[in-house]
Amino acid sequence: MANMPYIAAIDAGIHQEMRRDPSVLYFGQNLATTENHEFVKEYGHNRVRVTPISETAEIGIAVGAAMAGFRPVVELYMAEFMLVAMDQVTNEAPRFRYMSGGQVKVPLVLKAGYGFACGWAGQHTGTLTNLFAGVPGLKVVIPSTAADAKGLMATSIRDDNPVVYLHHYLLTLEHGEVPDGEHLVPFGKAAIRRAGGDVTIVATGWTVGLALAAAETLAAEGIHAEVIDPRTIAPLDLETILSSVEKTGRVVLVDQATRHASVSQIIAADIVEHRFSSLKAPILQVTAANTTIPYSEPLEASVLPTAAGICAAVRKVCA
Amino acid sequence: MANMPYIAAIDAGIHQEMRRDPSVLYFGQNLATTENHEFVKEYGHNRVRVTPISETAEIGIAVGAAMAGFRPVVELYMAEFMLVAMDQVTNEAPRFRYMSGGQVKVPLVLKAGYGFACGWAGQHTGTLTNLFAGVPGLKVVIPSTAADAKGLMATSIRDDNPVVYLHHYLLTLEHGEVPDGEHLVPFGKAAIRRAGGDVTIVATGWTVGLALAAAETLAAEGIHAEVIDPRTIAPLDLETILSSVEKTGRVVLVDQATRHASVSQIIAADIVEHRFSSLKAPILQVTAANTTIPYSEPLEASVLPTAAGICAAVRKVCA
Amino acid sequence: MSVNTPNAERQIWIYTQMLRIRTFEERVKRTFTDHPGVIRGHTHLADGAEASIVGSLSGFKKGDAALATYRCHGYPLVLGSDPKAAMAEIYGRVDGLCKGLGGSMHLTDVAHGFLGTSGIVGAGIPHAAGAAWAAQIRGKEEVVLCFFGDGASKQGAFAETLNIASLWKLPCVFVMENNGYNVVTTSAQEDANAAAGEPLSIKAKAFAMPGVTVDGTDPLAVHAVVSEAVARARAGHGPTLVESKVYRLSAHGNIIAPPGVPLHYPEHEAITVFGNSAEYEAALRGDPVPRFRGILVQNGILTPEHAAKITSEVDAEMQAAVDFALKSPFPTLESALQYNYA
Amino acid sequence: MSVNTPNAERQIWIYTQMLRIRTFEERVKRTFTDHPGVIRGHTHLADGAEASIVGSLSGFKKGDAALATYRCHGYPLVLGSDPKAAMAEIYGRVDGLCKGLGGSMHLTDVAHGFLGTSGIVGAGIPHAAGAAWAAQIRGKEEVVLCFFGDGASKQGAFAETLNIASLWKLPCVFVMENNGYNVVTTSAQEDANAAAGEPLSIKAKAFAMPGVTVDGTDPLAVHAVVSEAVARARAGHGPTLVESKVYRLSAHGNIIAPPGVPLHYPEHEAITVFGNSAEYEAALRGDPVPRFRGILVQNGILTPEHAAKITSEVDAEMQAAVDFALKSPFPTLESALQYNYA
Ligand SMILES: Cc1ncc(C[n+]2csc(CCOP(=O)(O)OP(=O)(O)O)c2C)c(N)n1
Ligand SMILES: Cc1ncc(C[n+]2csc(CCOP(=O)(O)OP(=O)(O)O)c2C)c(N)n1
Ligand SMILES: [Mg+2]
Ligand SMILES: [Mg+2]
Repeated sequence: MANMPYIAAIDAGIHQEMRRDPSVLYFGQNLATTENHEFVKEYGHNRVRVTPISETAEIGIAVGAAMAGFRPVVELYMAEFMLVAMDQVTNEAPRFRYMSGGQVKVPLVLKAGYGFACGWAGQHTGTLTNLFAGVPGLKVVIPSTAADAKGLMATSIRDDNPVVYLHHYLLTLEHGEVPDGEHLVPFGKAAIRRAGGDVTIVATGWTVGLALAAAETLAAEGIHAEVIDPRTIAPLDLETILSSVEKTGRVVLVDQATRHASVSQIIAADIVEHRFSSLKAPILQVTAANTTIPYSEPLEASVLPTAAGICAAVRKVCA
Repeated sequence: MANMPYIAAIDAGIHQEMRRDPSVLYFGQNLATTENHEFVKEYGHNRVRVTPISETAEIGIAVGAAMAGFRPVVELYMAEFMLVAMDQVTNEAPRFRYMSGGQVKVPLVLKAGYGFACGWAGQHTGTLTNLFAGVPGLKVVIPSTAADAKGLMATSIRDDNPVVYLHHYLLTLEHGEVPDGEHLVPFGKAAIRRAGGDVTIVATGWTVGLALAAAETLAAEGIHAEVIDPRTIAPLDLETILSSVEKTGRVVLVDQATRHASVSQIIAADIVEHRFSSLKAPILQVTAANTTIPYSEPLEASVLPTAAGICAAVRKVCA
Repeated sequence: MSVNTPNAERQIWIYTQMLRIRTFEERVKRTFTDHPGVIRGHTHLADGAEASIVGSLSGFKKGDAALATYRCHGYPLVLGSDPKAAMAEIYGRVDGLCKGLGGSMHLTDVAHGFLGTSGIVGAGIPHAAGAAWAAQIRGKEEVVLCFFGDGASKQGAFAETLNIASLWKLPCVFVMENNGYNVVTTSAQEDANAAAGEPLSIKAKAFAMPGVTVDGTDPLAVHAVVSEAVARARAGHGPTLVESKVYRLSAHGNIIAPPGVPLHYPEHEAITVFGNSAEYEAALRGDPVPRFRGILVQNGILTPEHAAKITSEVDAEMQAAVDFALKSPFPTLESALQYNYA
Repeated sequence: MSVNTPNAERQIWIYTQMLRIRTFEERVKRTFTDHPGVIRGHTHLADGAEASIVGSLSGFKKGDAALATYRCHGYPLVLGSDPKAAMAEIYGRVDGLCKGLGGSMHLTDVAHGFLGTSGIVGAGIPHAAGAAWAAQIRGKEEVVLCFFGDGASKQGAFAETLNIASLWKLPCVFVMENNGYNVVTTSAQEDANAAAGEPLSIKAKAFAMPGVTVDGTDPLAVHAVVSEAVARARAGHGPTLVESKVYRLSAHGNIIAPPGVPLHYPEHEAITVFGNSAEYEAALRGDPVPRFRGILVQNGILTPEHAAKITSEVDAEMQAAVDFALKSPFPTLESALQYNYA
């Protein structure tokens, strides 16, 4: 175990796979521009390359290289930058295996940060998770801890399908214990971050911390929350969530996205179809306000989900 | 009233607004290539233009023209073609008013067909509604009748915000009575396509027809379904849906999209938060199977929602 | 003619492949009338472009790859795909190249180097570059041929990709099949170079890449230009943009209509939209398939008897493809859910 | 020098505007140390590009429009925006140009013709073309100036837009500020033309559009080139691509860090990444602001006393902007939800 920040753990995951598998490629903008770049030094320019600001070509090249037998990891920095290349992400990468009747596979990782709500204003702070969550053929990973950041990256690279790996920018410097050596975290297996029997809170990414803080506050009031972090939203570990709901009967879902663009609504809809009879109260969602993110600090804070908001929602469903 | 096909009604809506307002522009690929084109003849090449296959520029130009005082309507043909320009659709058009503190408005209409499940296979048959539904600043319109096709197009053009107008390709030749003269259908006002007290079915686009067929079958069994067509999904007329749920307590949601990419999940999540106490049964969703659309005819049919599937779901919630 | 002019046997091979594409696609087109409902969705024919396709692929080696667009019937036939499997795919049958899941717009035959086809304009261009990067890393002097239309060069993906391909010296040849139209729009209506009377290959200047324009109706001219580009790519000197000028002899595709409306191929847009029958008829007179046959006969490479024999063999081959495809069963419903994930 | 060389008074105006941009941005930069936490997110400075900005805008007329990128502080100051409001925006205050909702990357001042700024590379280029279409329809000989970086020319939006602008003869001037870098990547690492030693203005050939390269550190040279392009656009002859070569004298932007980490401007990437202080220092020696002042003094257009007076006036103006912005209150929380819909 080593204590390291989330951002270093992501790199550790990439290194782990690049060392064991020469077919793994790593490229994107503004990396590998000198011979001193740590990935260039270790893997060389054949496998590690800087690109122009050309996301459509970058991701499209990844698709082609993947079809031709490689495992590209594309560094995209911010999830919004994928929007100029959404066709490649959602209508090319995940379609080719299917449309070819299984002749090709398209193993690639699109690594992008999201949710950077700290003054980046209207175009750089989105929580775009749900754009990808419903696309057949695509997997979507959202690590919330350093250990998962490493293990899910490694699993993403080994997976034979296109994976959107969304790391949370606000967690960049959060430290955590990360297993040394080979570390893989399975897809489709939620983590129960805190056990509890009174209410189920599902949260992802940065909001996991808010949910845990809320759970701490609530515990002092005698409400014991179970906090579940799905870790991958496609595939989604509905089973773990539904088991918890069977036990608690009460649900609060937390999402940094705006409500109608949230993953929490996916989960709410699944719960009310599959465990209606367990439910004792409305399923409440604690999401961002329905707005573009404002630049000004107090405004930005006011439109995001908070631990206090989660507490209030939990108190409501537990009333 | 004139009886006309859906596709003609859309054009009628564009004509209505182009005649009354010289600031309305109409452009896109493969239109207006000769002087005989009906829009060119009436409005001239200043306002009606053919473009190259350049969706990013097309939509970006619409954003710029809108900020500069015009009301562009962009013909995009298929919703998938917006994917190459998603940044312009979701991160430019709906952001500029906000980020400028209200200095500009961006009135434009992105007209695109969707859901063309008749052998168009993996990349052209998507039901991409939910990609747009959750974006603050963007409105999303999905007419299911010829009358609405005209009236909602006219309202889209008059609206001062960017509007994604999604017409359903399978409805192209469906005829309907369309009001002559000025016709506007308000946003955020659902249509109750059939009244009923036993179960609420919410459906959009082509699936409205499936829902009505199912309702007919069910009526013969003594189950009276209320069929609601939201018509616009942003804004969403939750009120009408919730009122119906209060009455019926039972809900089936129909969507041509795959489940985790559906608008039905948005509605399910809203209902279970706001009318939990009215619910007597799980909310079931009838959606497409979680798959890229296959080319082969029987396979294609097998992965789409059907009237029989809706009946089965209704019988389940009414059991 | 250059040193690498194909010999007589190879020229006959080229002609035969051209005729195979033409005949295959005539059978596709006839299916709309002979067997209504059997082909659904949108089908795009390559008639008029056969010389360009075959000339481009005539230097293809094992290990090379080709990628194309929705207008993709011709390439795999040349590369060795079974026309039975190609037709079965277009008919949506289980014996299709893609098991009936892809259809006409998405023919793929990896075993024969035909890697994949996107129906989104321009989207396949970076895929080809990616495959070329793979080839570059493997270092076996393999090349990738990337086919796309003139209209596609106005999609951002084109410019983004050609810049990277040039910068990275990728072993890729970009073959733009300029058929003068993007659906019903002429090049001069949508391309600034075309409007200025310039060749579209001039776009290569924005990528510091060689750009060549060639008569795409002459298979030997295409062969000469593309094989030079291929040689350059194999030698590690990077990509070339080839503008191959052809004329599409059918409409863009069959009519677009919802279920219930019988599909068919309308007349060419030059006639239906622009009322310019003269243009279309001139193109028909220059039809590359009979023209190349004429040249071969004139040059004594092909006797009329040999030509007739090729015709009847090809006819039989394509009739067999239709017969096979019609008899092939539909895939099982379970297979609809089978290939979303690897 | 051409007939439209600005007269002495106008040259002093140009110099003053350059100094105003420089001084304003020095105050922005100092805010990170003087008032930690007051500026958040990502801020990009135009130091080194002042001559290009002012030279380009010196022929701006009422009714014209300009659009730029996230590196957008300079333009509105030249066009007449109040630096108080600009600084208040960068500080997230209610008196900001955009009421504190946009911030540094999205300065907008419609009343002064500064229509909007996108933070997404290349995305603003079609917006400018759209505004130019609007101008073309209005027919009042208005033009649109579109500013973007060298890196942006590798985004599909660039190619798509320039083709349409040329085809439609839009009254638009595309000013590419080539500062040699896209963040930490040099042009030769990401641009095939640059790698081949060609000017980036050669890209214009792919759009049948004139392309010119100009020394962007010389405001009179920029003025000459851009005003010719503007005249061409006003006359209805269409767009021009101007490559204006500058050197950015600060790092790409302030450091990127999560909340809690104090933000600051690191040294330029030439030094921190490439260890190339010589390059950076040469650029510093060519700093366009003191250089232009030197030329004006040398030419007798500006006396040292006049120059000093301008400096102190500009200092005072920008100090007042900081003072004002610091005192301006934060917007009310309600305003966060106010402008999503018109
Ligand atoms: C991004 C995108 N926009 C629009 C379309 C619709 N479309 C399909 S084919 C086509 C014309 C393409 O023209 P060209 O590239 O010249 O190829 P051709 O069909 O002439 O061979 C268009 C506009 C599409 N498939 N993808
Ligand atoms: C589509 C997109 N990709 C990546 C980025 C991240 N990014 C912001 S500025 C920048 C560099 C742009 O370089 P250039 O166009 O030369 O402008 P400069 O910053 O040098 O003025 C990058 C890569 C972005 N904002 N948008
Ligand atoms: Mg074409
Ligand atoms: Mg730059």
